[in-house]
Amino acid sequence: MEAALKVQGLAKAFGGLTAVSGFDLELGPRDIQGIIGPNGAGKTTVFNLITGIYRPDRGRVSLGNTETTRFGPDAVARAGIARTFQNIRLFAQMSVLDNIRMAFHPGAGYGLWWATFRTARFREEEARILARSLEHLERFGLAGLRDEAAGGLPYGEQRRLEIARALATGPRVLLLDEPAAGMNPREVEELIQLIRKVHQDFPLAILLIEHQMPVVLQLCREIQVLDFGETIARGAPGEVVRDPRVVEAYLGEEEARA
Amino acid sequence: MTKTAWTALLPLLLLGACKPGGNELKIGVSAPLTGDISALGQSTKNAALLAQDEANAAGGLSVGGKTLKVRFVVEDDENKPESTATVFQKLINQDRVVAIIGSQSSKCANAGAPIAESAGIPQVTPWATNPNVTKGRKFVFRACFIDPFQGKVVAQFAAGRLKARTAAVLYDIASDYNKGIAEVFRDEFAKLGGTLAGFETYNTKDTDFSAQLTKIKAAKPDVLFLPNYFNEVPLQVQQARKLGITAPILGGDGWDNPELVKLGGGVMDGASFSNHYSPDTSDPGAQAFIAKYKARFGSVPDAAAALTYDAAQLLFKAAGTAGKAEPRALRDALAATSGFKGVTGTITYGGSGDPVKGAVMIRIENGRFVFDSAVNP
Amino acid sequence: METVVQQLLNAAQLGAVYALIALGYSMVYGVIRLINFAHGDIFMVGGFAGLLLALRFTWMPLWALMPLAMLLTALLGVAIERVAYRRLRQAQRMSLVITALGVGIFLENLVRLGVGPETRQIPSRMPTTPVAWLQDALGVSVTWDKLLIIFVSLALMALLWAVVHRTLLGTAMRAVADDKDVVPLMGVNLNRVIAVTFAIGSALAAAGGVFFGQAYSLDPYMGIDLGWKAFIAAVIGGIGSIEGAVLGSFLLAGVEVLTVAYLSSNLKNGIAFGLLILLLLIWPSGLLGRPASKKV
Amino acid sequence: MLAPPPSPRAPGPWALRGLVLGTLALAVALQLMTEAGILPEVLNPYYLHLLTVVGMNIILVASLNLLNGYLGEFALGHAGFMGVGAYAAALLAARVLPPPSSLPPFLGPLLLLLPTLAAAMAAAAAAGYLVGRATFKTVGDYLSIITLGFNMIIVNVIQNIDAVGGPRGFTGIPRNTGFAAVAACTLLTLAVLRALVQSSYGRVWLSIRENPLAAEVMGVDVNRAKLQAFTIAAAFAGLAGGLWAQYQQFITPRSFDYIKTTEILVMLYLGGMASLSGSILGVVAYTLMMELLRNLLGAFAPQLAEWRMILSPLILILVMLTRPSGLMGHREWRWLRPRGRS
Amino acid sequence: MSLLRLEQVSVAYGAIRALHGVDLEVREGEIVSLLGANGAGKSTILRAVSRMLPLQGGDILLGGRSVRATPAHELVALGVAHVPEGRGIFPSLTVQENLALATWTRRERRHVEEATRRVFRLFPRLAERRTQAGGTLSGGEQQMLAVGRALMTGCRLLLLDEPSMGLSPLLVREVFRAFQEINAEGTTLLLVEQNAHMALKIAHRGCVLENGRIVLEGPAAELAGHPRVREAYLGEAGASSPPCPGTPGSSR
Repeated sequence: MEAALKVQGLAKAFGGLTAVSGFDLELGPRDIQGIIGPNGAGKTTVFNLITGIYRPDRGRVSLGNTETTRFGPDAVARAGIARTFQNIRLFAQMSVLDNIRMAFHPGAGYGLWWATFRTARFREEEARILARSLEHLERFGLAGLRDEAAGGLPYGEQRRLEIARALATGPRVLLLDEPAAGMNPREVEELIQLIRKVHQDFPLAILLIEHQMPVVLQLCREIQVLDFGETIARGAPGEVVRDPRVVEAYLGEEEARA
Repeated sequence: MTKTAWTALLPLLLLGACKPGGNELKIGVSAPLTGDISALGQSTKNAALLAQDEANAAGGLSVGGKTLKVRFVVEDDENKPESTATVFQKLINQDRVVAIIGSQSSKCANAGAPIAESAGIPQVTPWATNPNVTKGRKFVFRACFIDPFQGKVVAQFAAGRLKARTAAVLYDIASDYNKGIAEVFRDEFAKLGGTLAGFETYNTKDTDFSAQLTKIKAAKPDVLFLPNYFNEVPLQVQQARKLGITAPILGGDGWDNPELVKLGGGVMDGASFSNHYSPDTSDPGAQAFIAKYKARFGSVPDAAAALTYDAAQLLFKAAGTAGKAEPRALRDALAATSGFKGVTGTITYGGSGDPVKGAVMIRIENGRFVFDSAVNP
Repeated sequence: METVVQQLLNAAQLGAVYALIALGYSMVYGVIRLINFAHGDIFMVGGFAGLLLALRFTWMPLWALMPLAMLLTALLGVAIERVAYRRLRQAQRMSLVITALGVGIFLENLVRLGVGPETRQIPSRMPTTPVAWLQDALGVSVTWDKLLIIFVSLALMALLWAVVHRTLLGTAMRAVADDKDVVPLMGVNLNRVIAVTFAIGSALAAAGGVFFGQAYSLDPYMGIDLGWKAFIAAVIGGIGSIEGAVLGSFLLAGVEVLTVAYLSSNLKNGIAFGLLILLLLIWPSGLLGRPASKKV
Repeated sequence: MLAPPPSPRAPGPWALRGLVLGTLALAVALQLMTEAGILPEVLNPYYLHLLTVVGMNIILVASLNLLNGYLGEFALGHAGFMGVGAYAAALLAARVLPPPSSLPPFLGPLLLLLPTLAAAMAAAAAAGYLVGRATFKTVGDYLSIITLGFNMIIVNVIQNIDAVGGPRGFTGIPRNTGFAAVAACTLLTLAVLRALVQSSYGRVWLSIRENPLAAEVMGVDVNRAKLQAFTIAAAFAGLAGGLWAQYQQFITPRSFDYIKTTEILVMLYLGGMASLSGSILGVVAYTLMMELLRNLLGAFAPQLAEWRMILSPLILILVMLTRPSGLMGHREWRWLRPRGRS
Repeated sequence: MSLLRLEQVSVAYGAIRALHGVDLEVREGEIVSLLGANGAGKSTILRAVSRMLPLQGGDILLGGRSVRATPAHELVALGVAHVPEGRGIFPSLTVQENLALATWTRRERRHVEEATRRVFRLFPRLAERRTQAGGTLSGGEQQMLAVGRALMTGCRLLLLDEPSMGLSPLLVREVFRAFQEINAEGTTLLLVEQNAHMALKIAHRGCVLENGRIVLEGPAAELAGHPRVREAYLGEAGASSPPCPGTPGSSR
């Protein structure tokens, strides 16, 4: 089985400070994996390196057969990697519908001239985008909010919209950065269900960063633990949480027992 | 709500719209009342009011057997071409003036001219010296001489009277007036056998000229020509003297304003400039104007005021000869003007809107403008 | 050689005045992210305040006149903030910019109407005698007033730097720049800190105005161009940074003066701004500005 | 709890035929009326002039809205683009093409107008493209300075070209435009801009304003989108410049300096950002304010004519204090709103 | 003795009502935890208390005195400190400067020195990072700085908004241990927290908010055993019961 996303020896330093060193990852086409670790361990930096927001100092990232190491964020996205952010980044003043429609822009089959003159081709494409966006919203239970400003939605719905928007780009790999941050256990439970459903319905692999252990334990096939930019443990979640190094650096005694 | 508010306000726009009065000579004045040369706009307005009140105090003008009261409508053109266009449209179509005085700067006069021309309303600009303003136009006149003539006068003065072999020029490149004179001076001075030691520029509103003057100083010219406006020249002269430039300094009619010596103080002494008229003039009519202006506004009238006053008198006279307050007749009468004696000299229109007119050179002595010599074309 | 030194000296004097204006721009921008387009006009009012004081109290020495003009202008700055800006602090940034433009036009025309449209000069209270030893050493014209302008400006800037970086008030100002909503939770009166910032910025501009009125001249519309220049200087240096504003000002003045001296006075603006754009292409956030990092 | 969602509809056809034909018909009718001397009789030429100026300003403001409203930048060089267009059109009209007097009376101006306006748009678009490229690395106020600097460079360069009159200005431009042509151009500009902002491109511009990084990870090439916006906005500014030159028949470089830029900005923010209705309203309100003041002062207190420039900024400040998001805010008039929405 | 009392407090954001007549009492020396879903109004209560939001109705009494009309910055002098959601540290200021700014209302040398010592004892890591800019700290250190800074005001009442957000499990415990210590030293705590386990573990009393109203109130241990709380906020058992209103994902 060929990996959907393959990361080898990824490294990045800011100034003299090593943020990530030698990060490896092999994510199967339908895999779910997780990254955990203390604050400042370099988890989000890994995401930023994969999605092209930062240029790695060393290492390579490939998506299927395409090497995306030197791609900019937009090219990475078009290649098929979508992501969400730790602090939700919606287009706050745009409507829920337009947030989704945005995602179809790279695939819109019309150019500026067609838009200027509103040709038949433009109208067909717009109709297609609209239909697909509505379908997508329906799927995530957001159709009723289509004309609301995204910034005005309750927190949980903003999270959901952000995930829906990422999926609208039709990715092969979805990166979720602390999707459960600021949620209570009940909301976390619902999020887990949502991610499960996404994984069932869409043909993609998921990589997530999370502090809430239930999410990691229930969803991930494999996790790795980062500390000071280095992987200190990797494996099935159940085993990893018992690793003494992980307990010391990240979980603490209590959580490991629980 | 807003909609109703606007509809309520709209009729107000129409307030000023009235048909030309039967017993009124209505003349528009477009002046830079605000903006960078608003000092000049002020003297324009003053002179126009003086001419209006004078005429009305004498009972009005006798035109074709009727006595007409004079009314000036003064509008602010902000010294911007766009605003001048609007002002001209308003004066012509809303106030229904029969003639327009203005605008003062060449760029504004130029923006107004096509409108006056196509509406068939005579326009007399008192102060715009750019040759293009009147070129090819039938309805556009001016009360002043044009830049090339003035440049020539100063070049001759430098080469002849001052016996200068080398000259340097510092002028505002962003201003049409300054650039025009500077270039004519350069060409004329070369024709007269002189050499140009420096031809430096700055931009309107610059206040620090030390870089250019330092360069000029190194070139050691016999004279320094500053064809710039009165509000900038003292600064330039101060900075030049401070840097140790001792050459005599020359200027053009842009210098003519009492502010020049007020601002510059002693450093202006010994400098000379070309002008439309000299307050030293022995002409009794001019002296009367100067006295009245001084009495009412407390300062010696500058060239812009004198020229505005002359433009007004030109129109009054034309109305008298035409016998009716009608634009076309006024225009024809204006074009036929010959030997009109104004404050700034004798004006004759020889087929174009540019008067055949002399210039004077003025010397500054102890803070006073002193007549030096007259130059006639 | 002498000309180079002379030109650099010219640039230093011009740069000092730019810097006094640019600092106010930068400070106000730093605390409330407002490009205060009225700042150039506050500078102009400061100059006229100095002029009126100098005309009214002919006996007053410069060291008394200047602080008084600064005080009056500071009050004006505070009043403008109170009346025209405070209500819009939470509104979108651009409505504040337009209000500031409006305030600027209002001030220009008010002064024009109140004091008159003429160009004026503050009767100099500075010794204009040459500095003999320096002139001999450098072989160029150096007058005391020039040195005074440069040094007093630098001293004011140093004082400002000390206030901002060494006092609790300065800490509060920088905190407002970071996150003004949290500042009240520290027990700090936000409105007062902002008012003080406007006061300091306006006072510095007034100092610039008083110098400018003596070294050059004053007219009601002069604030527009100088304001823009100072704004550009502040941005070049890295807007929001005190050191940046000073550096940017001297740099802009230097580029302007040297362009005129050695390249072309005709294309001064073209070349000067071309260079500045080039500079921004190399340092996209100004020389000392915080880089606009992609914070994720 | 929520109203049922409006039935999804595809965007309606831009009345391409309808609008173009309608606009042309209107222009022809207006032009005929002008030629026949009817229009000036019906409408005072002063008002007609104001309407013409309003039209040209709407083109300027609406196109700047693309950059400052939709893309969310703070561009300060719009008058520079306008100047490029104005000079390009002026050069072509006055130096290259035959004078209108040598052409048939009605068709002549139109024949001259098309190539000159096309040249104006192309020249300005090229300038916009260059500026857009130069702004790739910078954002925010640093980007503003680049656009402002460009504006100053343009003015300075024109001042140094004697062939176009330098600072003395470009005289002798034939008058090829009037109210009719300006009205037609304004309508077409609004139609095109409306079509664009309601297309995928418009959504991309808005998304960059809202969150450039998020837009990027959605696959948007931010630089390309910026470049498109700059080029289009500049092209329309050039169109306004081309109209301006051939309407006023005289242009000077300083008419296109940052003072003009700030005037466009004031009208833009007065109306409201990211709203085409706001752009229209802003221009109309500003023009009306200035002319009302002129007329009211002229009628009641002619000696206070200078007060106009004191009162108008006060009114402006008051409006901004009471309507901080501009007169329209972000709203749109019905006829400018996208179709297929509730 | 009651330190803080909310009487029928109502707050609205624009047209949207966030609190509907909330009554709440916090006694001197207590730790009180506010539980509830996102958007239930927990943070709004804290913001209303620290006067960051205007009241629509009701009153807030601090030590029996109404602070309805007191501006936010004066409340600090009365002994209320608020650690806002997202920490709200000043990223360009150093750790030292962040701490110093909080002594704005109490600049006596003795207080400043004592408070600094206390903060550095509670969070030794801040002492190490003294001259580092706040923005360069890790998430956990920033949270410590935010709490430490609040303590510098010399507060009697500390309002904490989601202190565990974005922190790793180990850090969460470290921070909560510090809260207990702070409380033991005599400071009253009002805590908003999604992590109901932790929140109820250290609290004396708890309140449950739903849709801007308090629906349950009682000793922490009792609440932790209450079926409704166990199901909705501790994520245990009973998926069969209807979802709570206001919970995201509940279809409406």
